Amino acid sequence: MADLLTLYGEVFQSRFLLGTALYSSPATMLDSVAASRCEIVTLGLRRQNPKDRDGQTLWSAIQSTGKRLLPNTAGCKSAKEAINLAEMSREIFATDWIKLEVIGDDYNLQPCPFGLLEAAAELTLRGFKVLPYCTDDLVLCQKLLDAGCQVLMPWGSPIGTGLGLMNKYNLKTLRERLPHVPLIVDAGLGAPSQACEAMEMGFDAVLLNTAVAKAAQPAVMAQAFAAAIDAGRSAYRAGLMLKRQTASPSTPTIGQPFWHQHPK
Amino acid sequence: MADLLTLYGEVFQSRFLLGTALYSSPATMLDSVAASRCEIVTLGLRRQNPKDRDGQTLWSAIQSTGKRLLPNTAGCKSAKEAINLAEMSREIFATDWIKLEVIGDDYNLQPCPFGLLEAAAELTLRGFKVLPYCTDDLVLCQKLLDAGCQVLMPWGSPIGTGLGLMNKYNLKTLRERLPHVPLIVDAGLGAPSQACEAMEMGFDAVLLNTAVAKAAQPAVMAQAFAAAIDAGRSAYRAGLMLKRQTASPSTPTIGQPFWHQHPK
Amino acid sequence: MADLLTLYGEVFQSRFLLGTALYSSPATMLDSVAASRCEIVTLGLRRQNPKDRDGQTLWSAIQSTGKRLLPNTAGCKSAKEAINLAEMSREIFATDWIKLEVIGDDYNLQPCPFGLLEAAAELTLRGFKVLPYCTDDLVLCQKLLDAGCQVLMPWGSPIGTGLGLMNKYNLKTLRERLPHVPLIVDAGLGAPSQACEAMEMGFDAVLLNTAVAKAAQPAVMAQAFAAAIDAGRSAYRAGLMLKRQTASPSTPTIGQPFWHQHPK
Amino acid sequence: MADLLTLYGEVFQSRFLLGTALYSSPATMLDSVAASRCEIVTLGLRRQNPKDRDGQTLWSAIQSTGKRLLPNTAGCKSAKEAINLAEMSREIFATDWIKLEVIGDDYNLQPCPFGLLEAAAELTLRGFKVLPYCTDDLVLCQKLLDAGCQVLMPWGSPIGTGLGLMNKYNLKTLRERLPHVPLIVDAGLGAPSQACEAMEMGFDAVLLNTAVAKAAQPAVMAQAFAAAIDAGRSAYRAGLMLKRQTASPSTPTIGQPFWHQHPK
Amino acid sequence: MLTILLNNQTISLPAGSTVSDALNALGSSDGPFAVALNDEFLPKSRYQQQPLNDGDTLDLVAPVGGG
Amino acid sequence: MLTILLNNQTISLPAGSTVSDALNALGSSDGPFAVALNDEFLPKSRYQQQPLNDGDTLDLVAPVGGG
Amino acid sequence: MLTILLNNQTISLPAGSTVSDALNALGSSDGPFAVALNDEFLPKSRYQQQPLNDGDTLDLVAPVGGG
Amino acid sequence: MLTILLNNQTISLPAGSTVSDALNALGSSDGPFAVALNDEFLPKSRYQQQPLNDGDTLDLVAPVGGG
Repeated sequence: MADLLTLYGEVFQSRFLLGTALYSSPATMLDSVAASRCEIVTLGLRRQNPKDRDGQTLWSAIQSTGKRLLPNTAGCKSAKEAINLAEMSREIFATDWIKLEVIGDDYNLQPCPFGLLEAAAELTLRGFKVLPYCTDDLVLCQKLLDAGCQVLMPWGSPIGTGLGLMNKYNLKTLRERLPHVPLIVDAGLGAPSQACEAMEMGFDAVLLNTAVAKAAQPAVMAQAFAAAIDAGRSAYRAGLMLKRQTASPSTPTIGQPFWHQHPK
Repeated sequence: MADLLTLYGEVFQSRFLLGTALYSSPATMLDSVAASRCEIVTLGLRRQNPKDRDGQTLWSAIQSTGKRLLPNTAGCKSAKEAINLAEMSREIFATDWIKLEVIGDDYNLQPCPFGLLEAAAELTLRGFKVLPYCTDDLVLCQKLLDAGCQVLMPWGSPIGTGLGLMNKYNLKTLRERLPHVPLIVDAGLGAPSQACEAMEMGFDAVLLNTAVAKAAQPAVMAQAFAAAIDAGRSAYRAGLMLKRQTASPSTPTIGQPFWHQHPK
Repeated sequence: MADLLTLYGEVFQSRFLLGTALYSSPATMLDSVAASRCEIVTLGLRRQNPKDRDGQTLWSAIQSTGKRLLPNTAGCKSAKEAINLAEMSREIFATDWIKLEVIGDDYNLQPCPFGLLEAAAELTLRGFKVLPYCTDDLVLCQKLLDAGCQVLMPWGSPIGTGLGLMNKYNLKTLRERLPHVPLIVDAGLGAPSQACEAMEMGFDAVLLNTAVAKAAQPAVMAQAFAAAIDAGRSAYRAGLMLKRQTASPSTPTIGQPFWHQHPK
Repeated sequence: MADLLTLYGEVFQSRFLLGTALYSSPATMLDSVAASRCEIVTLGLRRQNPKDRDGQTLWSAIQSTGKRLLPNTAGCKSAKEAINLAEMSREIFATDWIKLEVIGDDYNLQPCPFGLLEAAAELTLRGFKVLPYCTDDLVLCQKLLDAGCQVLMPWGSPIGTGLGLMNKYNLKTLRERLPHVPLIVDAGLGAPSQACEAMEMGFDAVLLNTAVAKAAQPAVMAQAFAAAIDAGRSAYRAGLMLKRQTASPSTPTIGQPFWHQHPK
Repeated sequence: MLTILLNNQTISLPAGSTVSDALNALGSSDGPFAVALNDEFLPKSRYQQQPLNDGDTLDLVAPVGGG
Repeated sequence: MLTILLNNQTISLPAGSTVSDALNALGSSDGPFAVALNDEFLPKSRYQQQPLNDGDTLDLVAPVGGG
Repeated sequence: MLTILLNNQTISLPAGSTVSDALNALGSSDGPFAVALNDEFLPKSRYQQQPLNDGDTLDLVAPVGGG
Repeated sequence: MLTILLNNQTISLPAGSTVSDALNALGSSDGPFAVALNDEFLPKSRYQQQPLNDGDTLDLVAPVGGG
């Protein structure tokens, strides 16, 4: 029986969402997207003269993948900015999906709990399907659900750091307390082992960009993340062994040779 | 170009060595071995009446896999015991490969550096190809190489604990200082993410048993480990991004809308 | 020159704030407060018949210490509850200091960022000196400062767990980004080494209760925390050595005996 | 009742052993030794013309402290070198105590298990009281005890790194399995919180040098370590609270105001 | 007669009772305590004038150990 | 004449110009883009009627790679 | 008669028995197994000539799953 | 004449010199130091009798700070 990911009613086989920024060329981006086997790609909007060739080329490349688009509101610092950029996204990309980012600090680029919640509520009212980039704060997450979000995307660590799962306690708490909500770890992952562990913990999917785009060989890294995410998901479903503090032999101890009870 | 593992002159595509103990049935063991895509399986010797049916059945099952056999000396507490058990293995299995275990403590089942080195030296003289189960102690590892071992198998953590890579500092040191020696992390791994990380650190392969055999679904877990090991290897070769302490945006900041320098 | 802690214009020598709950007896509480050398104690308000003897006894004991009182709003789940309990505190204890707690979740007992900020703003307007029990979220912390708080009390980990400093990245970020704000690590500390590390990281003080009250010998533990907090503060001021990845001898290597350059 | 440390029949109040190298001046060393309240100092031997003024000055300074001397065999790479340097120490310092170092690797400066055991056995036969600088390997530690050592000094991490307690699993195992042996954590500690934690884990004492000598203010740091070591010891004896995974309120929940069961 | 909920206990008082009356009925007119009426803080200065209505909730809190 | 700020660049247009006029002046009447006028999203359907005032800000955004 | 310890079980054999005799008595002359006599490996080629002495220990091992 | 290596420095002494002679030549007959001859500890009591041979190595160590 297939193990599928459902987000806002759409069904996906892949649990890997990939960003399209920071690649050395559109061709490398395309190779990486293909190697990742992802079905959803993120992208953004920036001021450009629409006739700008570079922008057009990348956009054509992204379109050519045929993947589901998940536009973001990266860099927005207030609910108002994010709401307006989301509206612009909807018009351009003809999708009501939005990766909602409201940044609260210029240095750690963390989500602003306040602006994020305000924007999520308003966009939900306007018919958007909001996938908020949020912290691992359980209360914020619960309020985002109350505001109508059906998917949450808590950070692992700050964007672009590669520090992985910074606060496993909070992440485990989210998973335990929100067992039926699709939870996607977004941001901060730097290595496939980290993505694998997130999946072993029961997260539903992983979104990343820098760790692939900034690898020495991005497409190979994309494929590695894809395999590690699958592995982590399988392991979660297959039931990990329990950790023990004391050793326990694998090879049986019964019948160990050379141990004698000599006859008296 | 293929990325192959060479151990004592033999070439392998898989970097996953799997144990054959602790499964609920021979059939489960066979399914797990198949799902793991391993090319080497470990097994042991214990006192048995050769007519014993159970032993025969498992042995036939293991033979039927056609995998390369790596017999162990599990449970031996002295060099003498291990040497004699190795000789018995060579006669039965017609192979001079031996996973050399000399246990120094009944509770943590750790390698005894002294007995291990003594046995490794003697077995090498007798023509064995010794793969020693050792600690992560660099000096011990160097002496095992001096004694003729061409492969080393440092522990991640005590057998059967699932605690993973207990001392990453020592493991990194081994990898850096012994760049050309095949290093296989053996024992203590409990989750695919841990195996993946070992491979990302540059280890050549992973050997485990309990984490697969004691999973709720062993064959699925075997496949998950196989994928995670491949992923970690690919990531190592693809060049992981560098970790950073501060955030860095993925989506470009140039052209961010709504930031205005108003005309005066 | 004295190294003093200034909170809302009051000056303290001790950097240890101690709670008064969970002790096996008022006498044990008094011994612990004395051993801690603290100058500030926290306490709470609960429904009681004022004639209740137990309550009176503990309150008399707390009064007898002569310490500065820091009443809390523990257990409040909304800004409104916390504001009203703060008003009741101010009337009873004749102090405008309040440890502001607005709990957002019944299980992890974490601060609610939204209710906390709302209450902090209102209480500041009403003339309170608010010491908010908050998460390690930088944006929340900045908004609490904007609302008028002059001291912040981020959690180490959930109340009563003893898990220590759960998210060192976030805590370091707070310290770096808010260099002039008194920051008190509040909640989750279970061992003096954790309190010591918080102080080494540059936090200004530590507030705890369970780790002392639930120790086998509370007064001894209080003294241990006091010493560890002093040690951590001294170490912070004395300038910790830099960590290195590679070894470096302490005893000089020049003049090592037995190394010869034999004459030719 | 006093909590004293007994090493080879000698009784000490302090659980802090301090090294005398790497200070910017003899005066700074003396200030640090005084501030540390230590009763044992380590020192070494190097090729010198005995008329050398610098050496004489430092030696006079060390002598002037009146502390118990613990000479080391730092830098020795073989049992033979260490044995001969120990003999030279005994003649010069008129003590049969020796901090035995046999280094197995020039880069991580780790103990050589083989040379160390050989030297420890021989020196014990010659009447020395051997305090071996060893790894955290349980089997090595047991063999050192079998060879006659009555005190063990496992490393925290490589000398001079400040990385702290690198392998807590192994250190805990040592403490549990050798409950009656004085165990001194030696090397690698960089901060008082690390020393405090070692003591909380039940280690008997701490030996360090670089973290004090290389602090910006060595004497202040020495005092900080002394306080942290005392704190950790007290906490160990006072019985640390148990860690919990879930929160638990300190302020009582009974009598929480504003929770109503309205009459119907 | 009016019925109020005092610290989650139902008590009955004569019609026209004030908060002071309720406290006196309880025998709690002094000591370290504070009061909230219908979840709003009520300063001590207002106990005497503040009439109670049927169904009012009164919280009476006093110091306890706290963290 | 009126002066607006288009993507942070000052441009001048004839008085009475609409958003459409501004876009035409830029040569950008088609392609994947969207517009905000004075920081509020402006749907494509309104470009033709929407007059511009002196000092208006116009944001014109188009797709880029994003994370 | 001589008594040996075979896999920690005491068994009795006629005086002058060899390792082969002991294995035959057990009915175990073929199959995947190996033998140690008094804790020293004994190659198959020597089973027939190797005499047993009273008090000898014989280990007979066969394959099991292993980690 | 004989040549020895003292603390890795080559020095020449008259034939028949003892360790004492070498130390005297160095001006180091007292103070806190100890000696190894050819990598073996030489107790103070033997300095006077111990002859030196050509090519001997002599280590002279004194206290330094240590960790």
